[in-house]
Amino acid sequence: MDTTHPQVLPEGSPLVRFSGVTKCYGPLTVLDKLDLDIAQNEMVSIIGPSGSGKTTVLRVLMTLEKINDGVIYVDGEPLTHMPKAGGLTFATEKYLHERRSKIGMVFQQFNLFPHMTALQNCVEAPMQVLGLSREDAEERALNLLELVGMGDKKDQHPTRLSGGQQQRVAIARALAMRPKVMLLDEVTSALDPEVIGEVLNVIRSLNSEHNLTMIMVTHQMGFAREISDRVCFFYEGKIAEQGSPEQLFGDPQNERTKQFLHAVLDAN
Amino acid sequence: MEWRWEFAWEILPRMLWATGNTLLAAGVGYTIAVVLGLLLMLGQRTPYRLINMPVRELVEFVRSTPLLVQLFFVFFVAPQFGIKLSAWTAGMLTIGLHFGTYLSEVYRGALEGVPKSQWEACRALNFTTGYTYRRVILPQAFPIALPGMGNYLVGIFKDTPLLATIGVAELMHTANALGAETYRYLEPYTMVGFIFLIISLPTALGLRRLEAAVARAQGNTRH
Amino acid sequence: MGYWEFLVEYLPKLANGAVMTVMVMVCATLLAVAVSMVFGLMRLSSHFAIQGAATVYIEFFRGTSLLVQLYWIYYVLPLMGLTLSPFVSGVLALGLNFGAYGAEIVRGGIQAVPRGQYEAALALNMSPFSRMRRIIIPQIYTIILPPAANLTVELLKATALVALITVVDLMFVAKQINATTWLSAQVFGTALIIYYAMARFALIPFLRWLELIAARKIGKA
Amino acid sequence: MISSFKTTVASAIGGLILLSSAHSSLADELTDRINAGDPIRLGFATAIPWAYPGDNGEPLGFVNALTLVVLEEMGITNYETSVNEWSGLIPGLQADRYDIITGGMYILKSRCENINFTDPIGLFGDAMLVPAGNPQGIHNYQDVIKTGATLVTGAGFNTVEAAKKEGVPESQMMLVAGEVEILAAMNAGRADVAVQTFFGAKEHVEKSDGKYDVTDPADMPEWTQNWVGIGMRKSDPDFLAAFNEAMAKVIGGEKWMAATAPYGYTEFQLPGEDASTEYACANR
Repeated sequence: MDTTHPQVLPEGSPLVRFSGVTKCYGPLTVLDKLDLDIAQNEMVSIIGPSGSGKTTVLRVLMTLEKINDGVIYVDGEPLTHMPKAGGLTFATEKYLHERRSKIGMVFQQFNLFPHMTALQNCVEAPMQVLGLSREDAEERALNLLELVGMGDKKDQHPTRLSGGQQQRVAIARALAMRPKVMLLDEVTSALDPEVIGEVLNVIRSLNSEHNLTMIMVTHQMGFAREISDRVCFFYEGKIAEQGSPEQLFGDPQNERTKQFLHAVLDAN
Repeated sequence: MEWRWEFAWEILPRMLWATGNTLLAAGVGYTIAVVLGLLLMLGQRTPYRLINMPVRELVEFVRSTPLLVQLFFVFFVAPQFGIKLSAWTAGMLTIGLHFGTYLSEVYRGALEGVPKSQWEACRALNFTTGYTYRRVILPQAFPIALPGMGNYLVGIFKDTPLLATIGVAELMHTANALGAETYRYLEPYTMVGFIFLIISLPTALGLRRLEAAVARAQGNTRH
Repeated sequence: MGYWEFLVEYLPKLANGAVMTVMVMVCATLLAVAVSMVFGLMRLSSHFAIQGAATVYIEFFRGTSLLVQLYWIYYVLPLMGLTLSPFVSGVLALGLNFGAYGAEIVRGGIQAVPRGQYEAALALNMSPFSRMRRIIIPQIYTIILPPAANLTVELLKATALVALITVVDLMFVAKQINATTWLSAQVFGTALIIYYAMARFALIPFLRWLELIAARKIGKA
Repeated sequence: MISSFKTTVASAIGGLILLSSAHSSLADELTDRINAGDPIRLGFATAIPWAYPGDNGEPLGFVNALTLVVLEEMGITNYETSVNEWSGLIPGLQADRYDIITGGMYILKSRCENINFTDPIGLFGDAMLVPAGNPQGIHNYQDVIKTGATLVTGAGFNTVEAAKKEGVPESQMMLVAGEVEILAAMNAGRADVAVQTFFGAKEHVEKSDGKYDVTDPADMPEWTQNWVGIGMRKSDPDFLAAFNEAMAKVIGGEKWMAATAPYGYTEFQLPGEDASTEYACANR
């Protein structure tokens, strides 16, 4: 039972709030009392060395992993926990199921369903989870496939698609759920260099034209700088430094940030 | 001793009738194995140690001991505990359990063969567990399980002759009886061999085709 | 008769049978390994006749039942003038049958060695024979040992069939004790436990140890 | 020089061949082998009290016991045993896996076509093994047909032929591997009645503490009364003759009766003066 965290956040609070979130794998602490707010329509990039906990931020928010301590709020109400007798207790699967659709995620390895076509991949969840009719779900899916430039490949199975095409379908699949917040987990890391651009273009247009709230873990420093409202630099499970892209890339204050940026920018 | 065609021709009807029994035994035994295998697999996957440990041990034990000894055990021991089973029932249950343990491993391997990331994708799309199994995991696990399931279908067919030792009147039993009656073993045993070959070769070939067809239908030339 | 008295009286006899089971098992395994290697390599031959012969052999022995093969060797071969002792008949049937399955494992193992390894060996101008012996075969051990281990456990179980052709193995002794004492639960239960112990605590650890050695040789462990 | 050497060798080899063939024509192969000091191999199945193996494979049962008496009379004390399924006894003999069948086989026409039998060692009948009190009132094959009961017997037993001749439909018959499996099938309720030798049935009654009764062998058809002989290969007629000669000296004698008494064999089982294998082969 947790009574240190409120059962609801006051009106006007940010869309997503991490409040003292700790996540351990055995003896290893990957998130260490993390506090992080994401505002409506904000585009936040998370950067940092591997093992710094940046992907874990997305995985715990998607409820793929349970957290050990702290609370994550979405839309003013707790996500990882639920109210009980004046305090908070860990959420049941039923409670999670009622709220998880507010969040969408795109994976590094796409994770498309190989036995379904591109269209079926996008139709499945809206029909099953949101209860849309087939016509509505297909219309929505087709629009999104058009949006990501995959309309003509809607009847292809994933194995027939290139990595970039698969990732664009995966983006459409996540969007079809109309999530309040989109999580992008190193979406270009598994792609060949020549197709990275097509995926970035999709994200770029989503950001500029559709005003989505997005949290993006990325190694594409240039892209993060171009597109983000805010950039967080993670180090050892904590935010070592955050700020606007200009500030973080142009005038980093933290030693770790400087070292990291040197290393990756030199390599590029 | 020379091969006598007229003798072979004479015993052919009885051999064919017994072949029917062999196929029936294999079919019934396999059906039991498919269902039992599923139960054993689920038993091993439950989070309760009180269930999954004994089931795991049972599967290990049955898998590593000879079917022939198991048949004798059931045949001789069950009556001592007042369990009266016909030779057919005893045989079907034993062979079903034996191959059920194999199939439970096939199922387990197939489920584990579906990448963990598929589970995560389903969670990200907010599918329920039941729906995830039904629409995403099982359709992908099935083609993985199919070759193993096919192998054990042919396997159970080829192990049915062991049922002769406890008096199930299948093909081998009939060949034994014919040999004992006529003192001619060349024709009955050779015919048993060829009948097995004639049935198992096309079956194996058909199963390979089926695997390919399923893989194609799933748009899935597996990585 | 309590179980303890039963064990005191009959365990030595069952143990004698188990020794015969081990002998059948060892001889049959050696034969099966030889058969697997020969037919596995033949199966990969580019020569039509050699490959065809191997395919016929493998499909024949995998397509008919072991018990049928055993009875055929034991009862029918003598009619053609070749009488083999029960032990030799049993070892032969087991070795030939399991060799057919093993040949497919050997073939799969060789095919699983990456194409680049052949090409690299070719680029070093190695002869086909030394390509196989020096480069490919050492690499296949780690690939074929796990499935071969499963097959070996199956072979141990299959040795029980030789009791049906009068080889005095564990199963045969169990049947004999049952015939005179009717202590069926004790005798067949004990036989099952002995088979289980042989597989779980002797054969499988030994095979795992072999796998470990093979992995070490290739620097994977 | 050289050519004369060749001639010598050739004639020597020729002489050897002649010698050996001349030698082998003196007696059959088995006699030769026994004379050379090889052990005689006894083949039998597990059929208590007829013939069955002891813990170390030693030949027990009255057929084995009286065979050993005859062999001793012949001066043969060196023997080995081979324990088989009943239905494998004749093929095993033909495959030269052993030299004589001491399983206690009835001398039947179909068997005579495949192997030789010694003179009869006794006259025996079959009987039905039924649940205690014989609730269905089964005494012979006709009763089996009438009641529709399931009849169990052993594969390769004479009773299979007998039941068929008496008209028992195949659907009512269950064939198992041997005596042991017959009792198991009865215990498991897989069969209502078993048919086997009177001796075998009696043994089973004793083993089952009154769960079963054995019917009167006199209720069985007269023609199923059978003479038992020791089976031998057709290619060993000399050994057969020698065996018969030795047996004639000891049959019914003190040694014979003493050796078989522990298994329940009495003078009533003796074959009788006019019993002959030829008659049995022609009429059974």
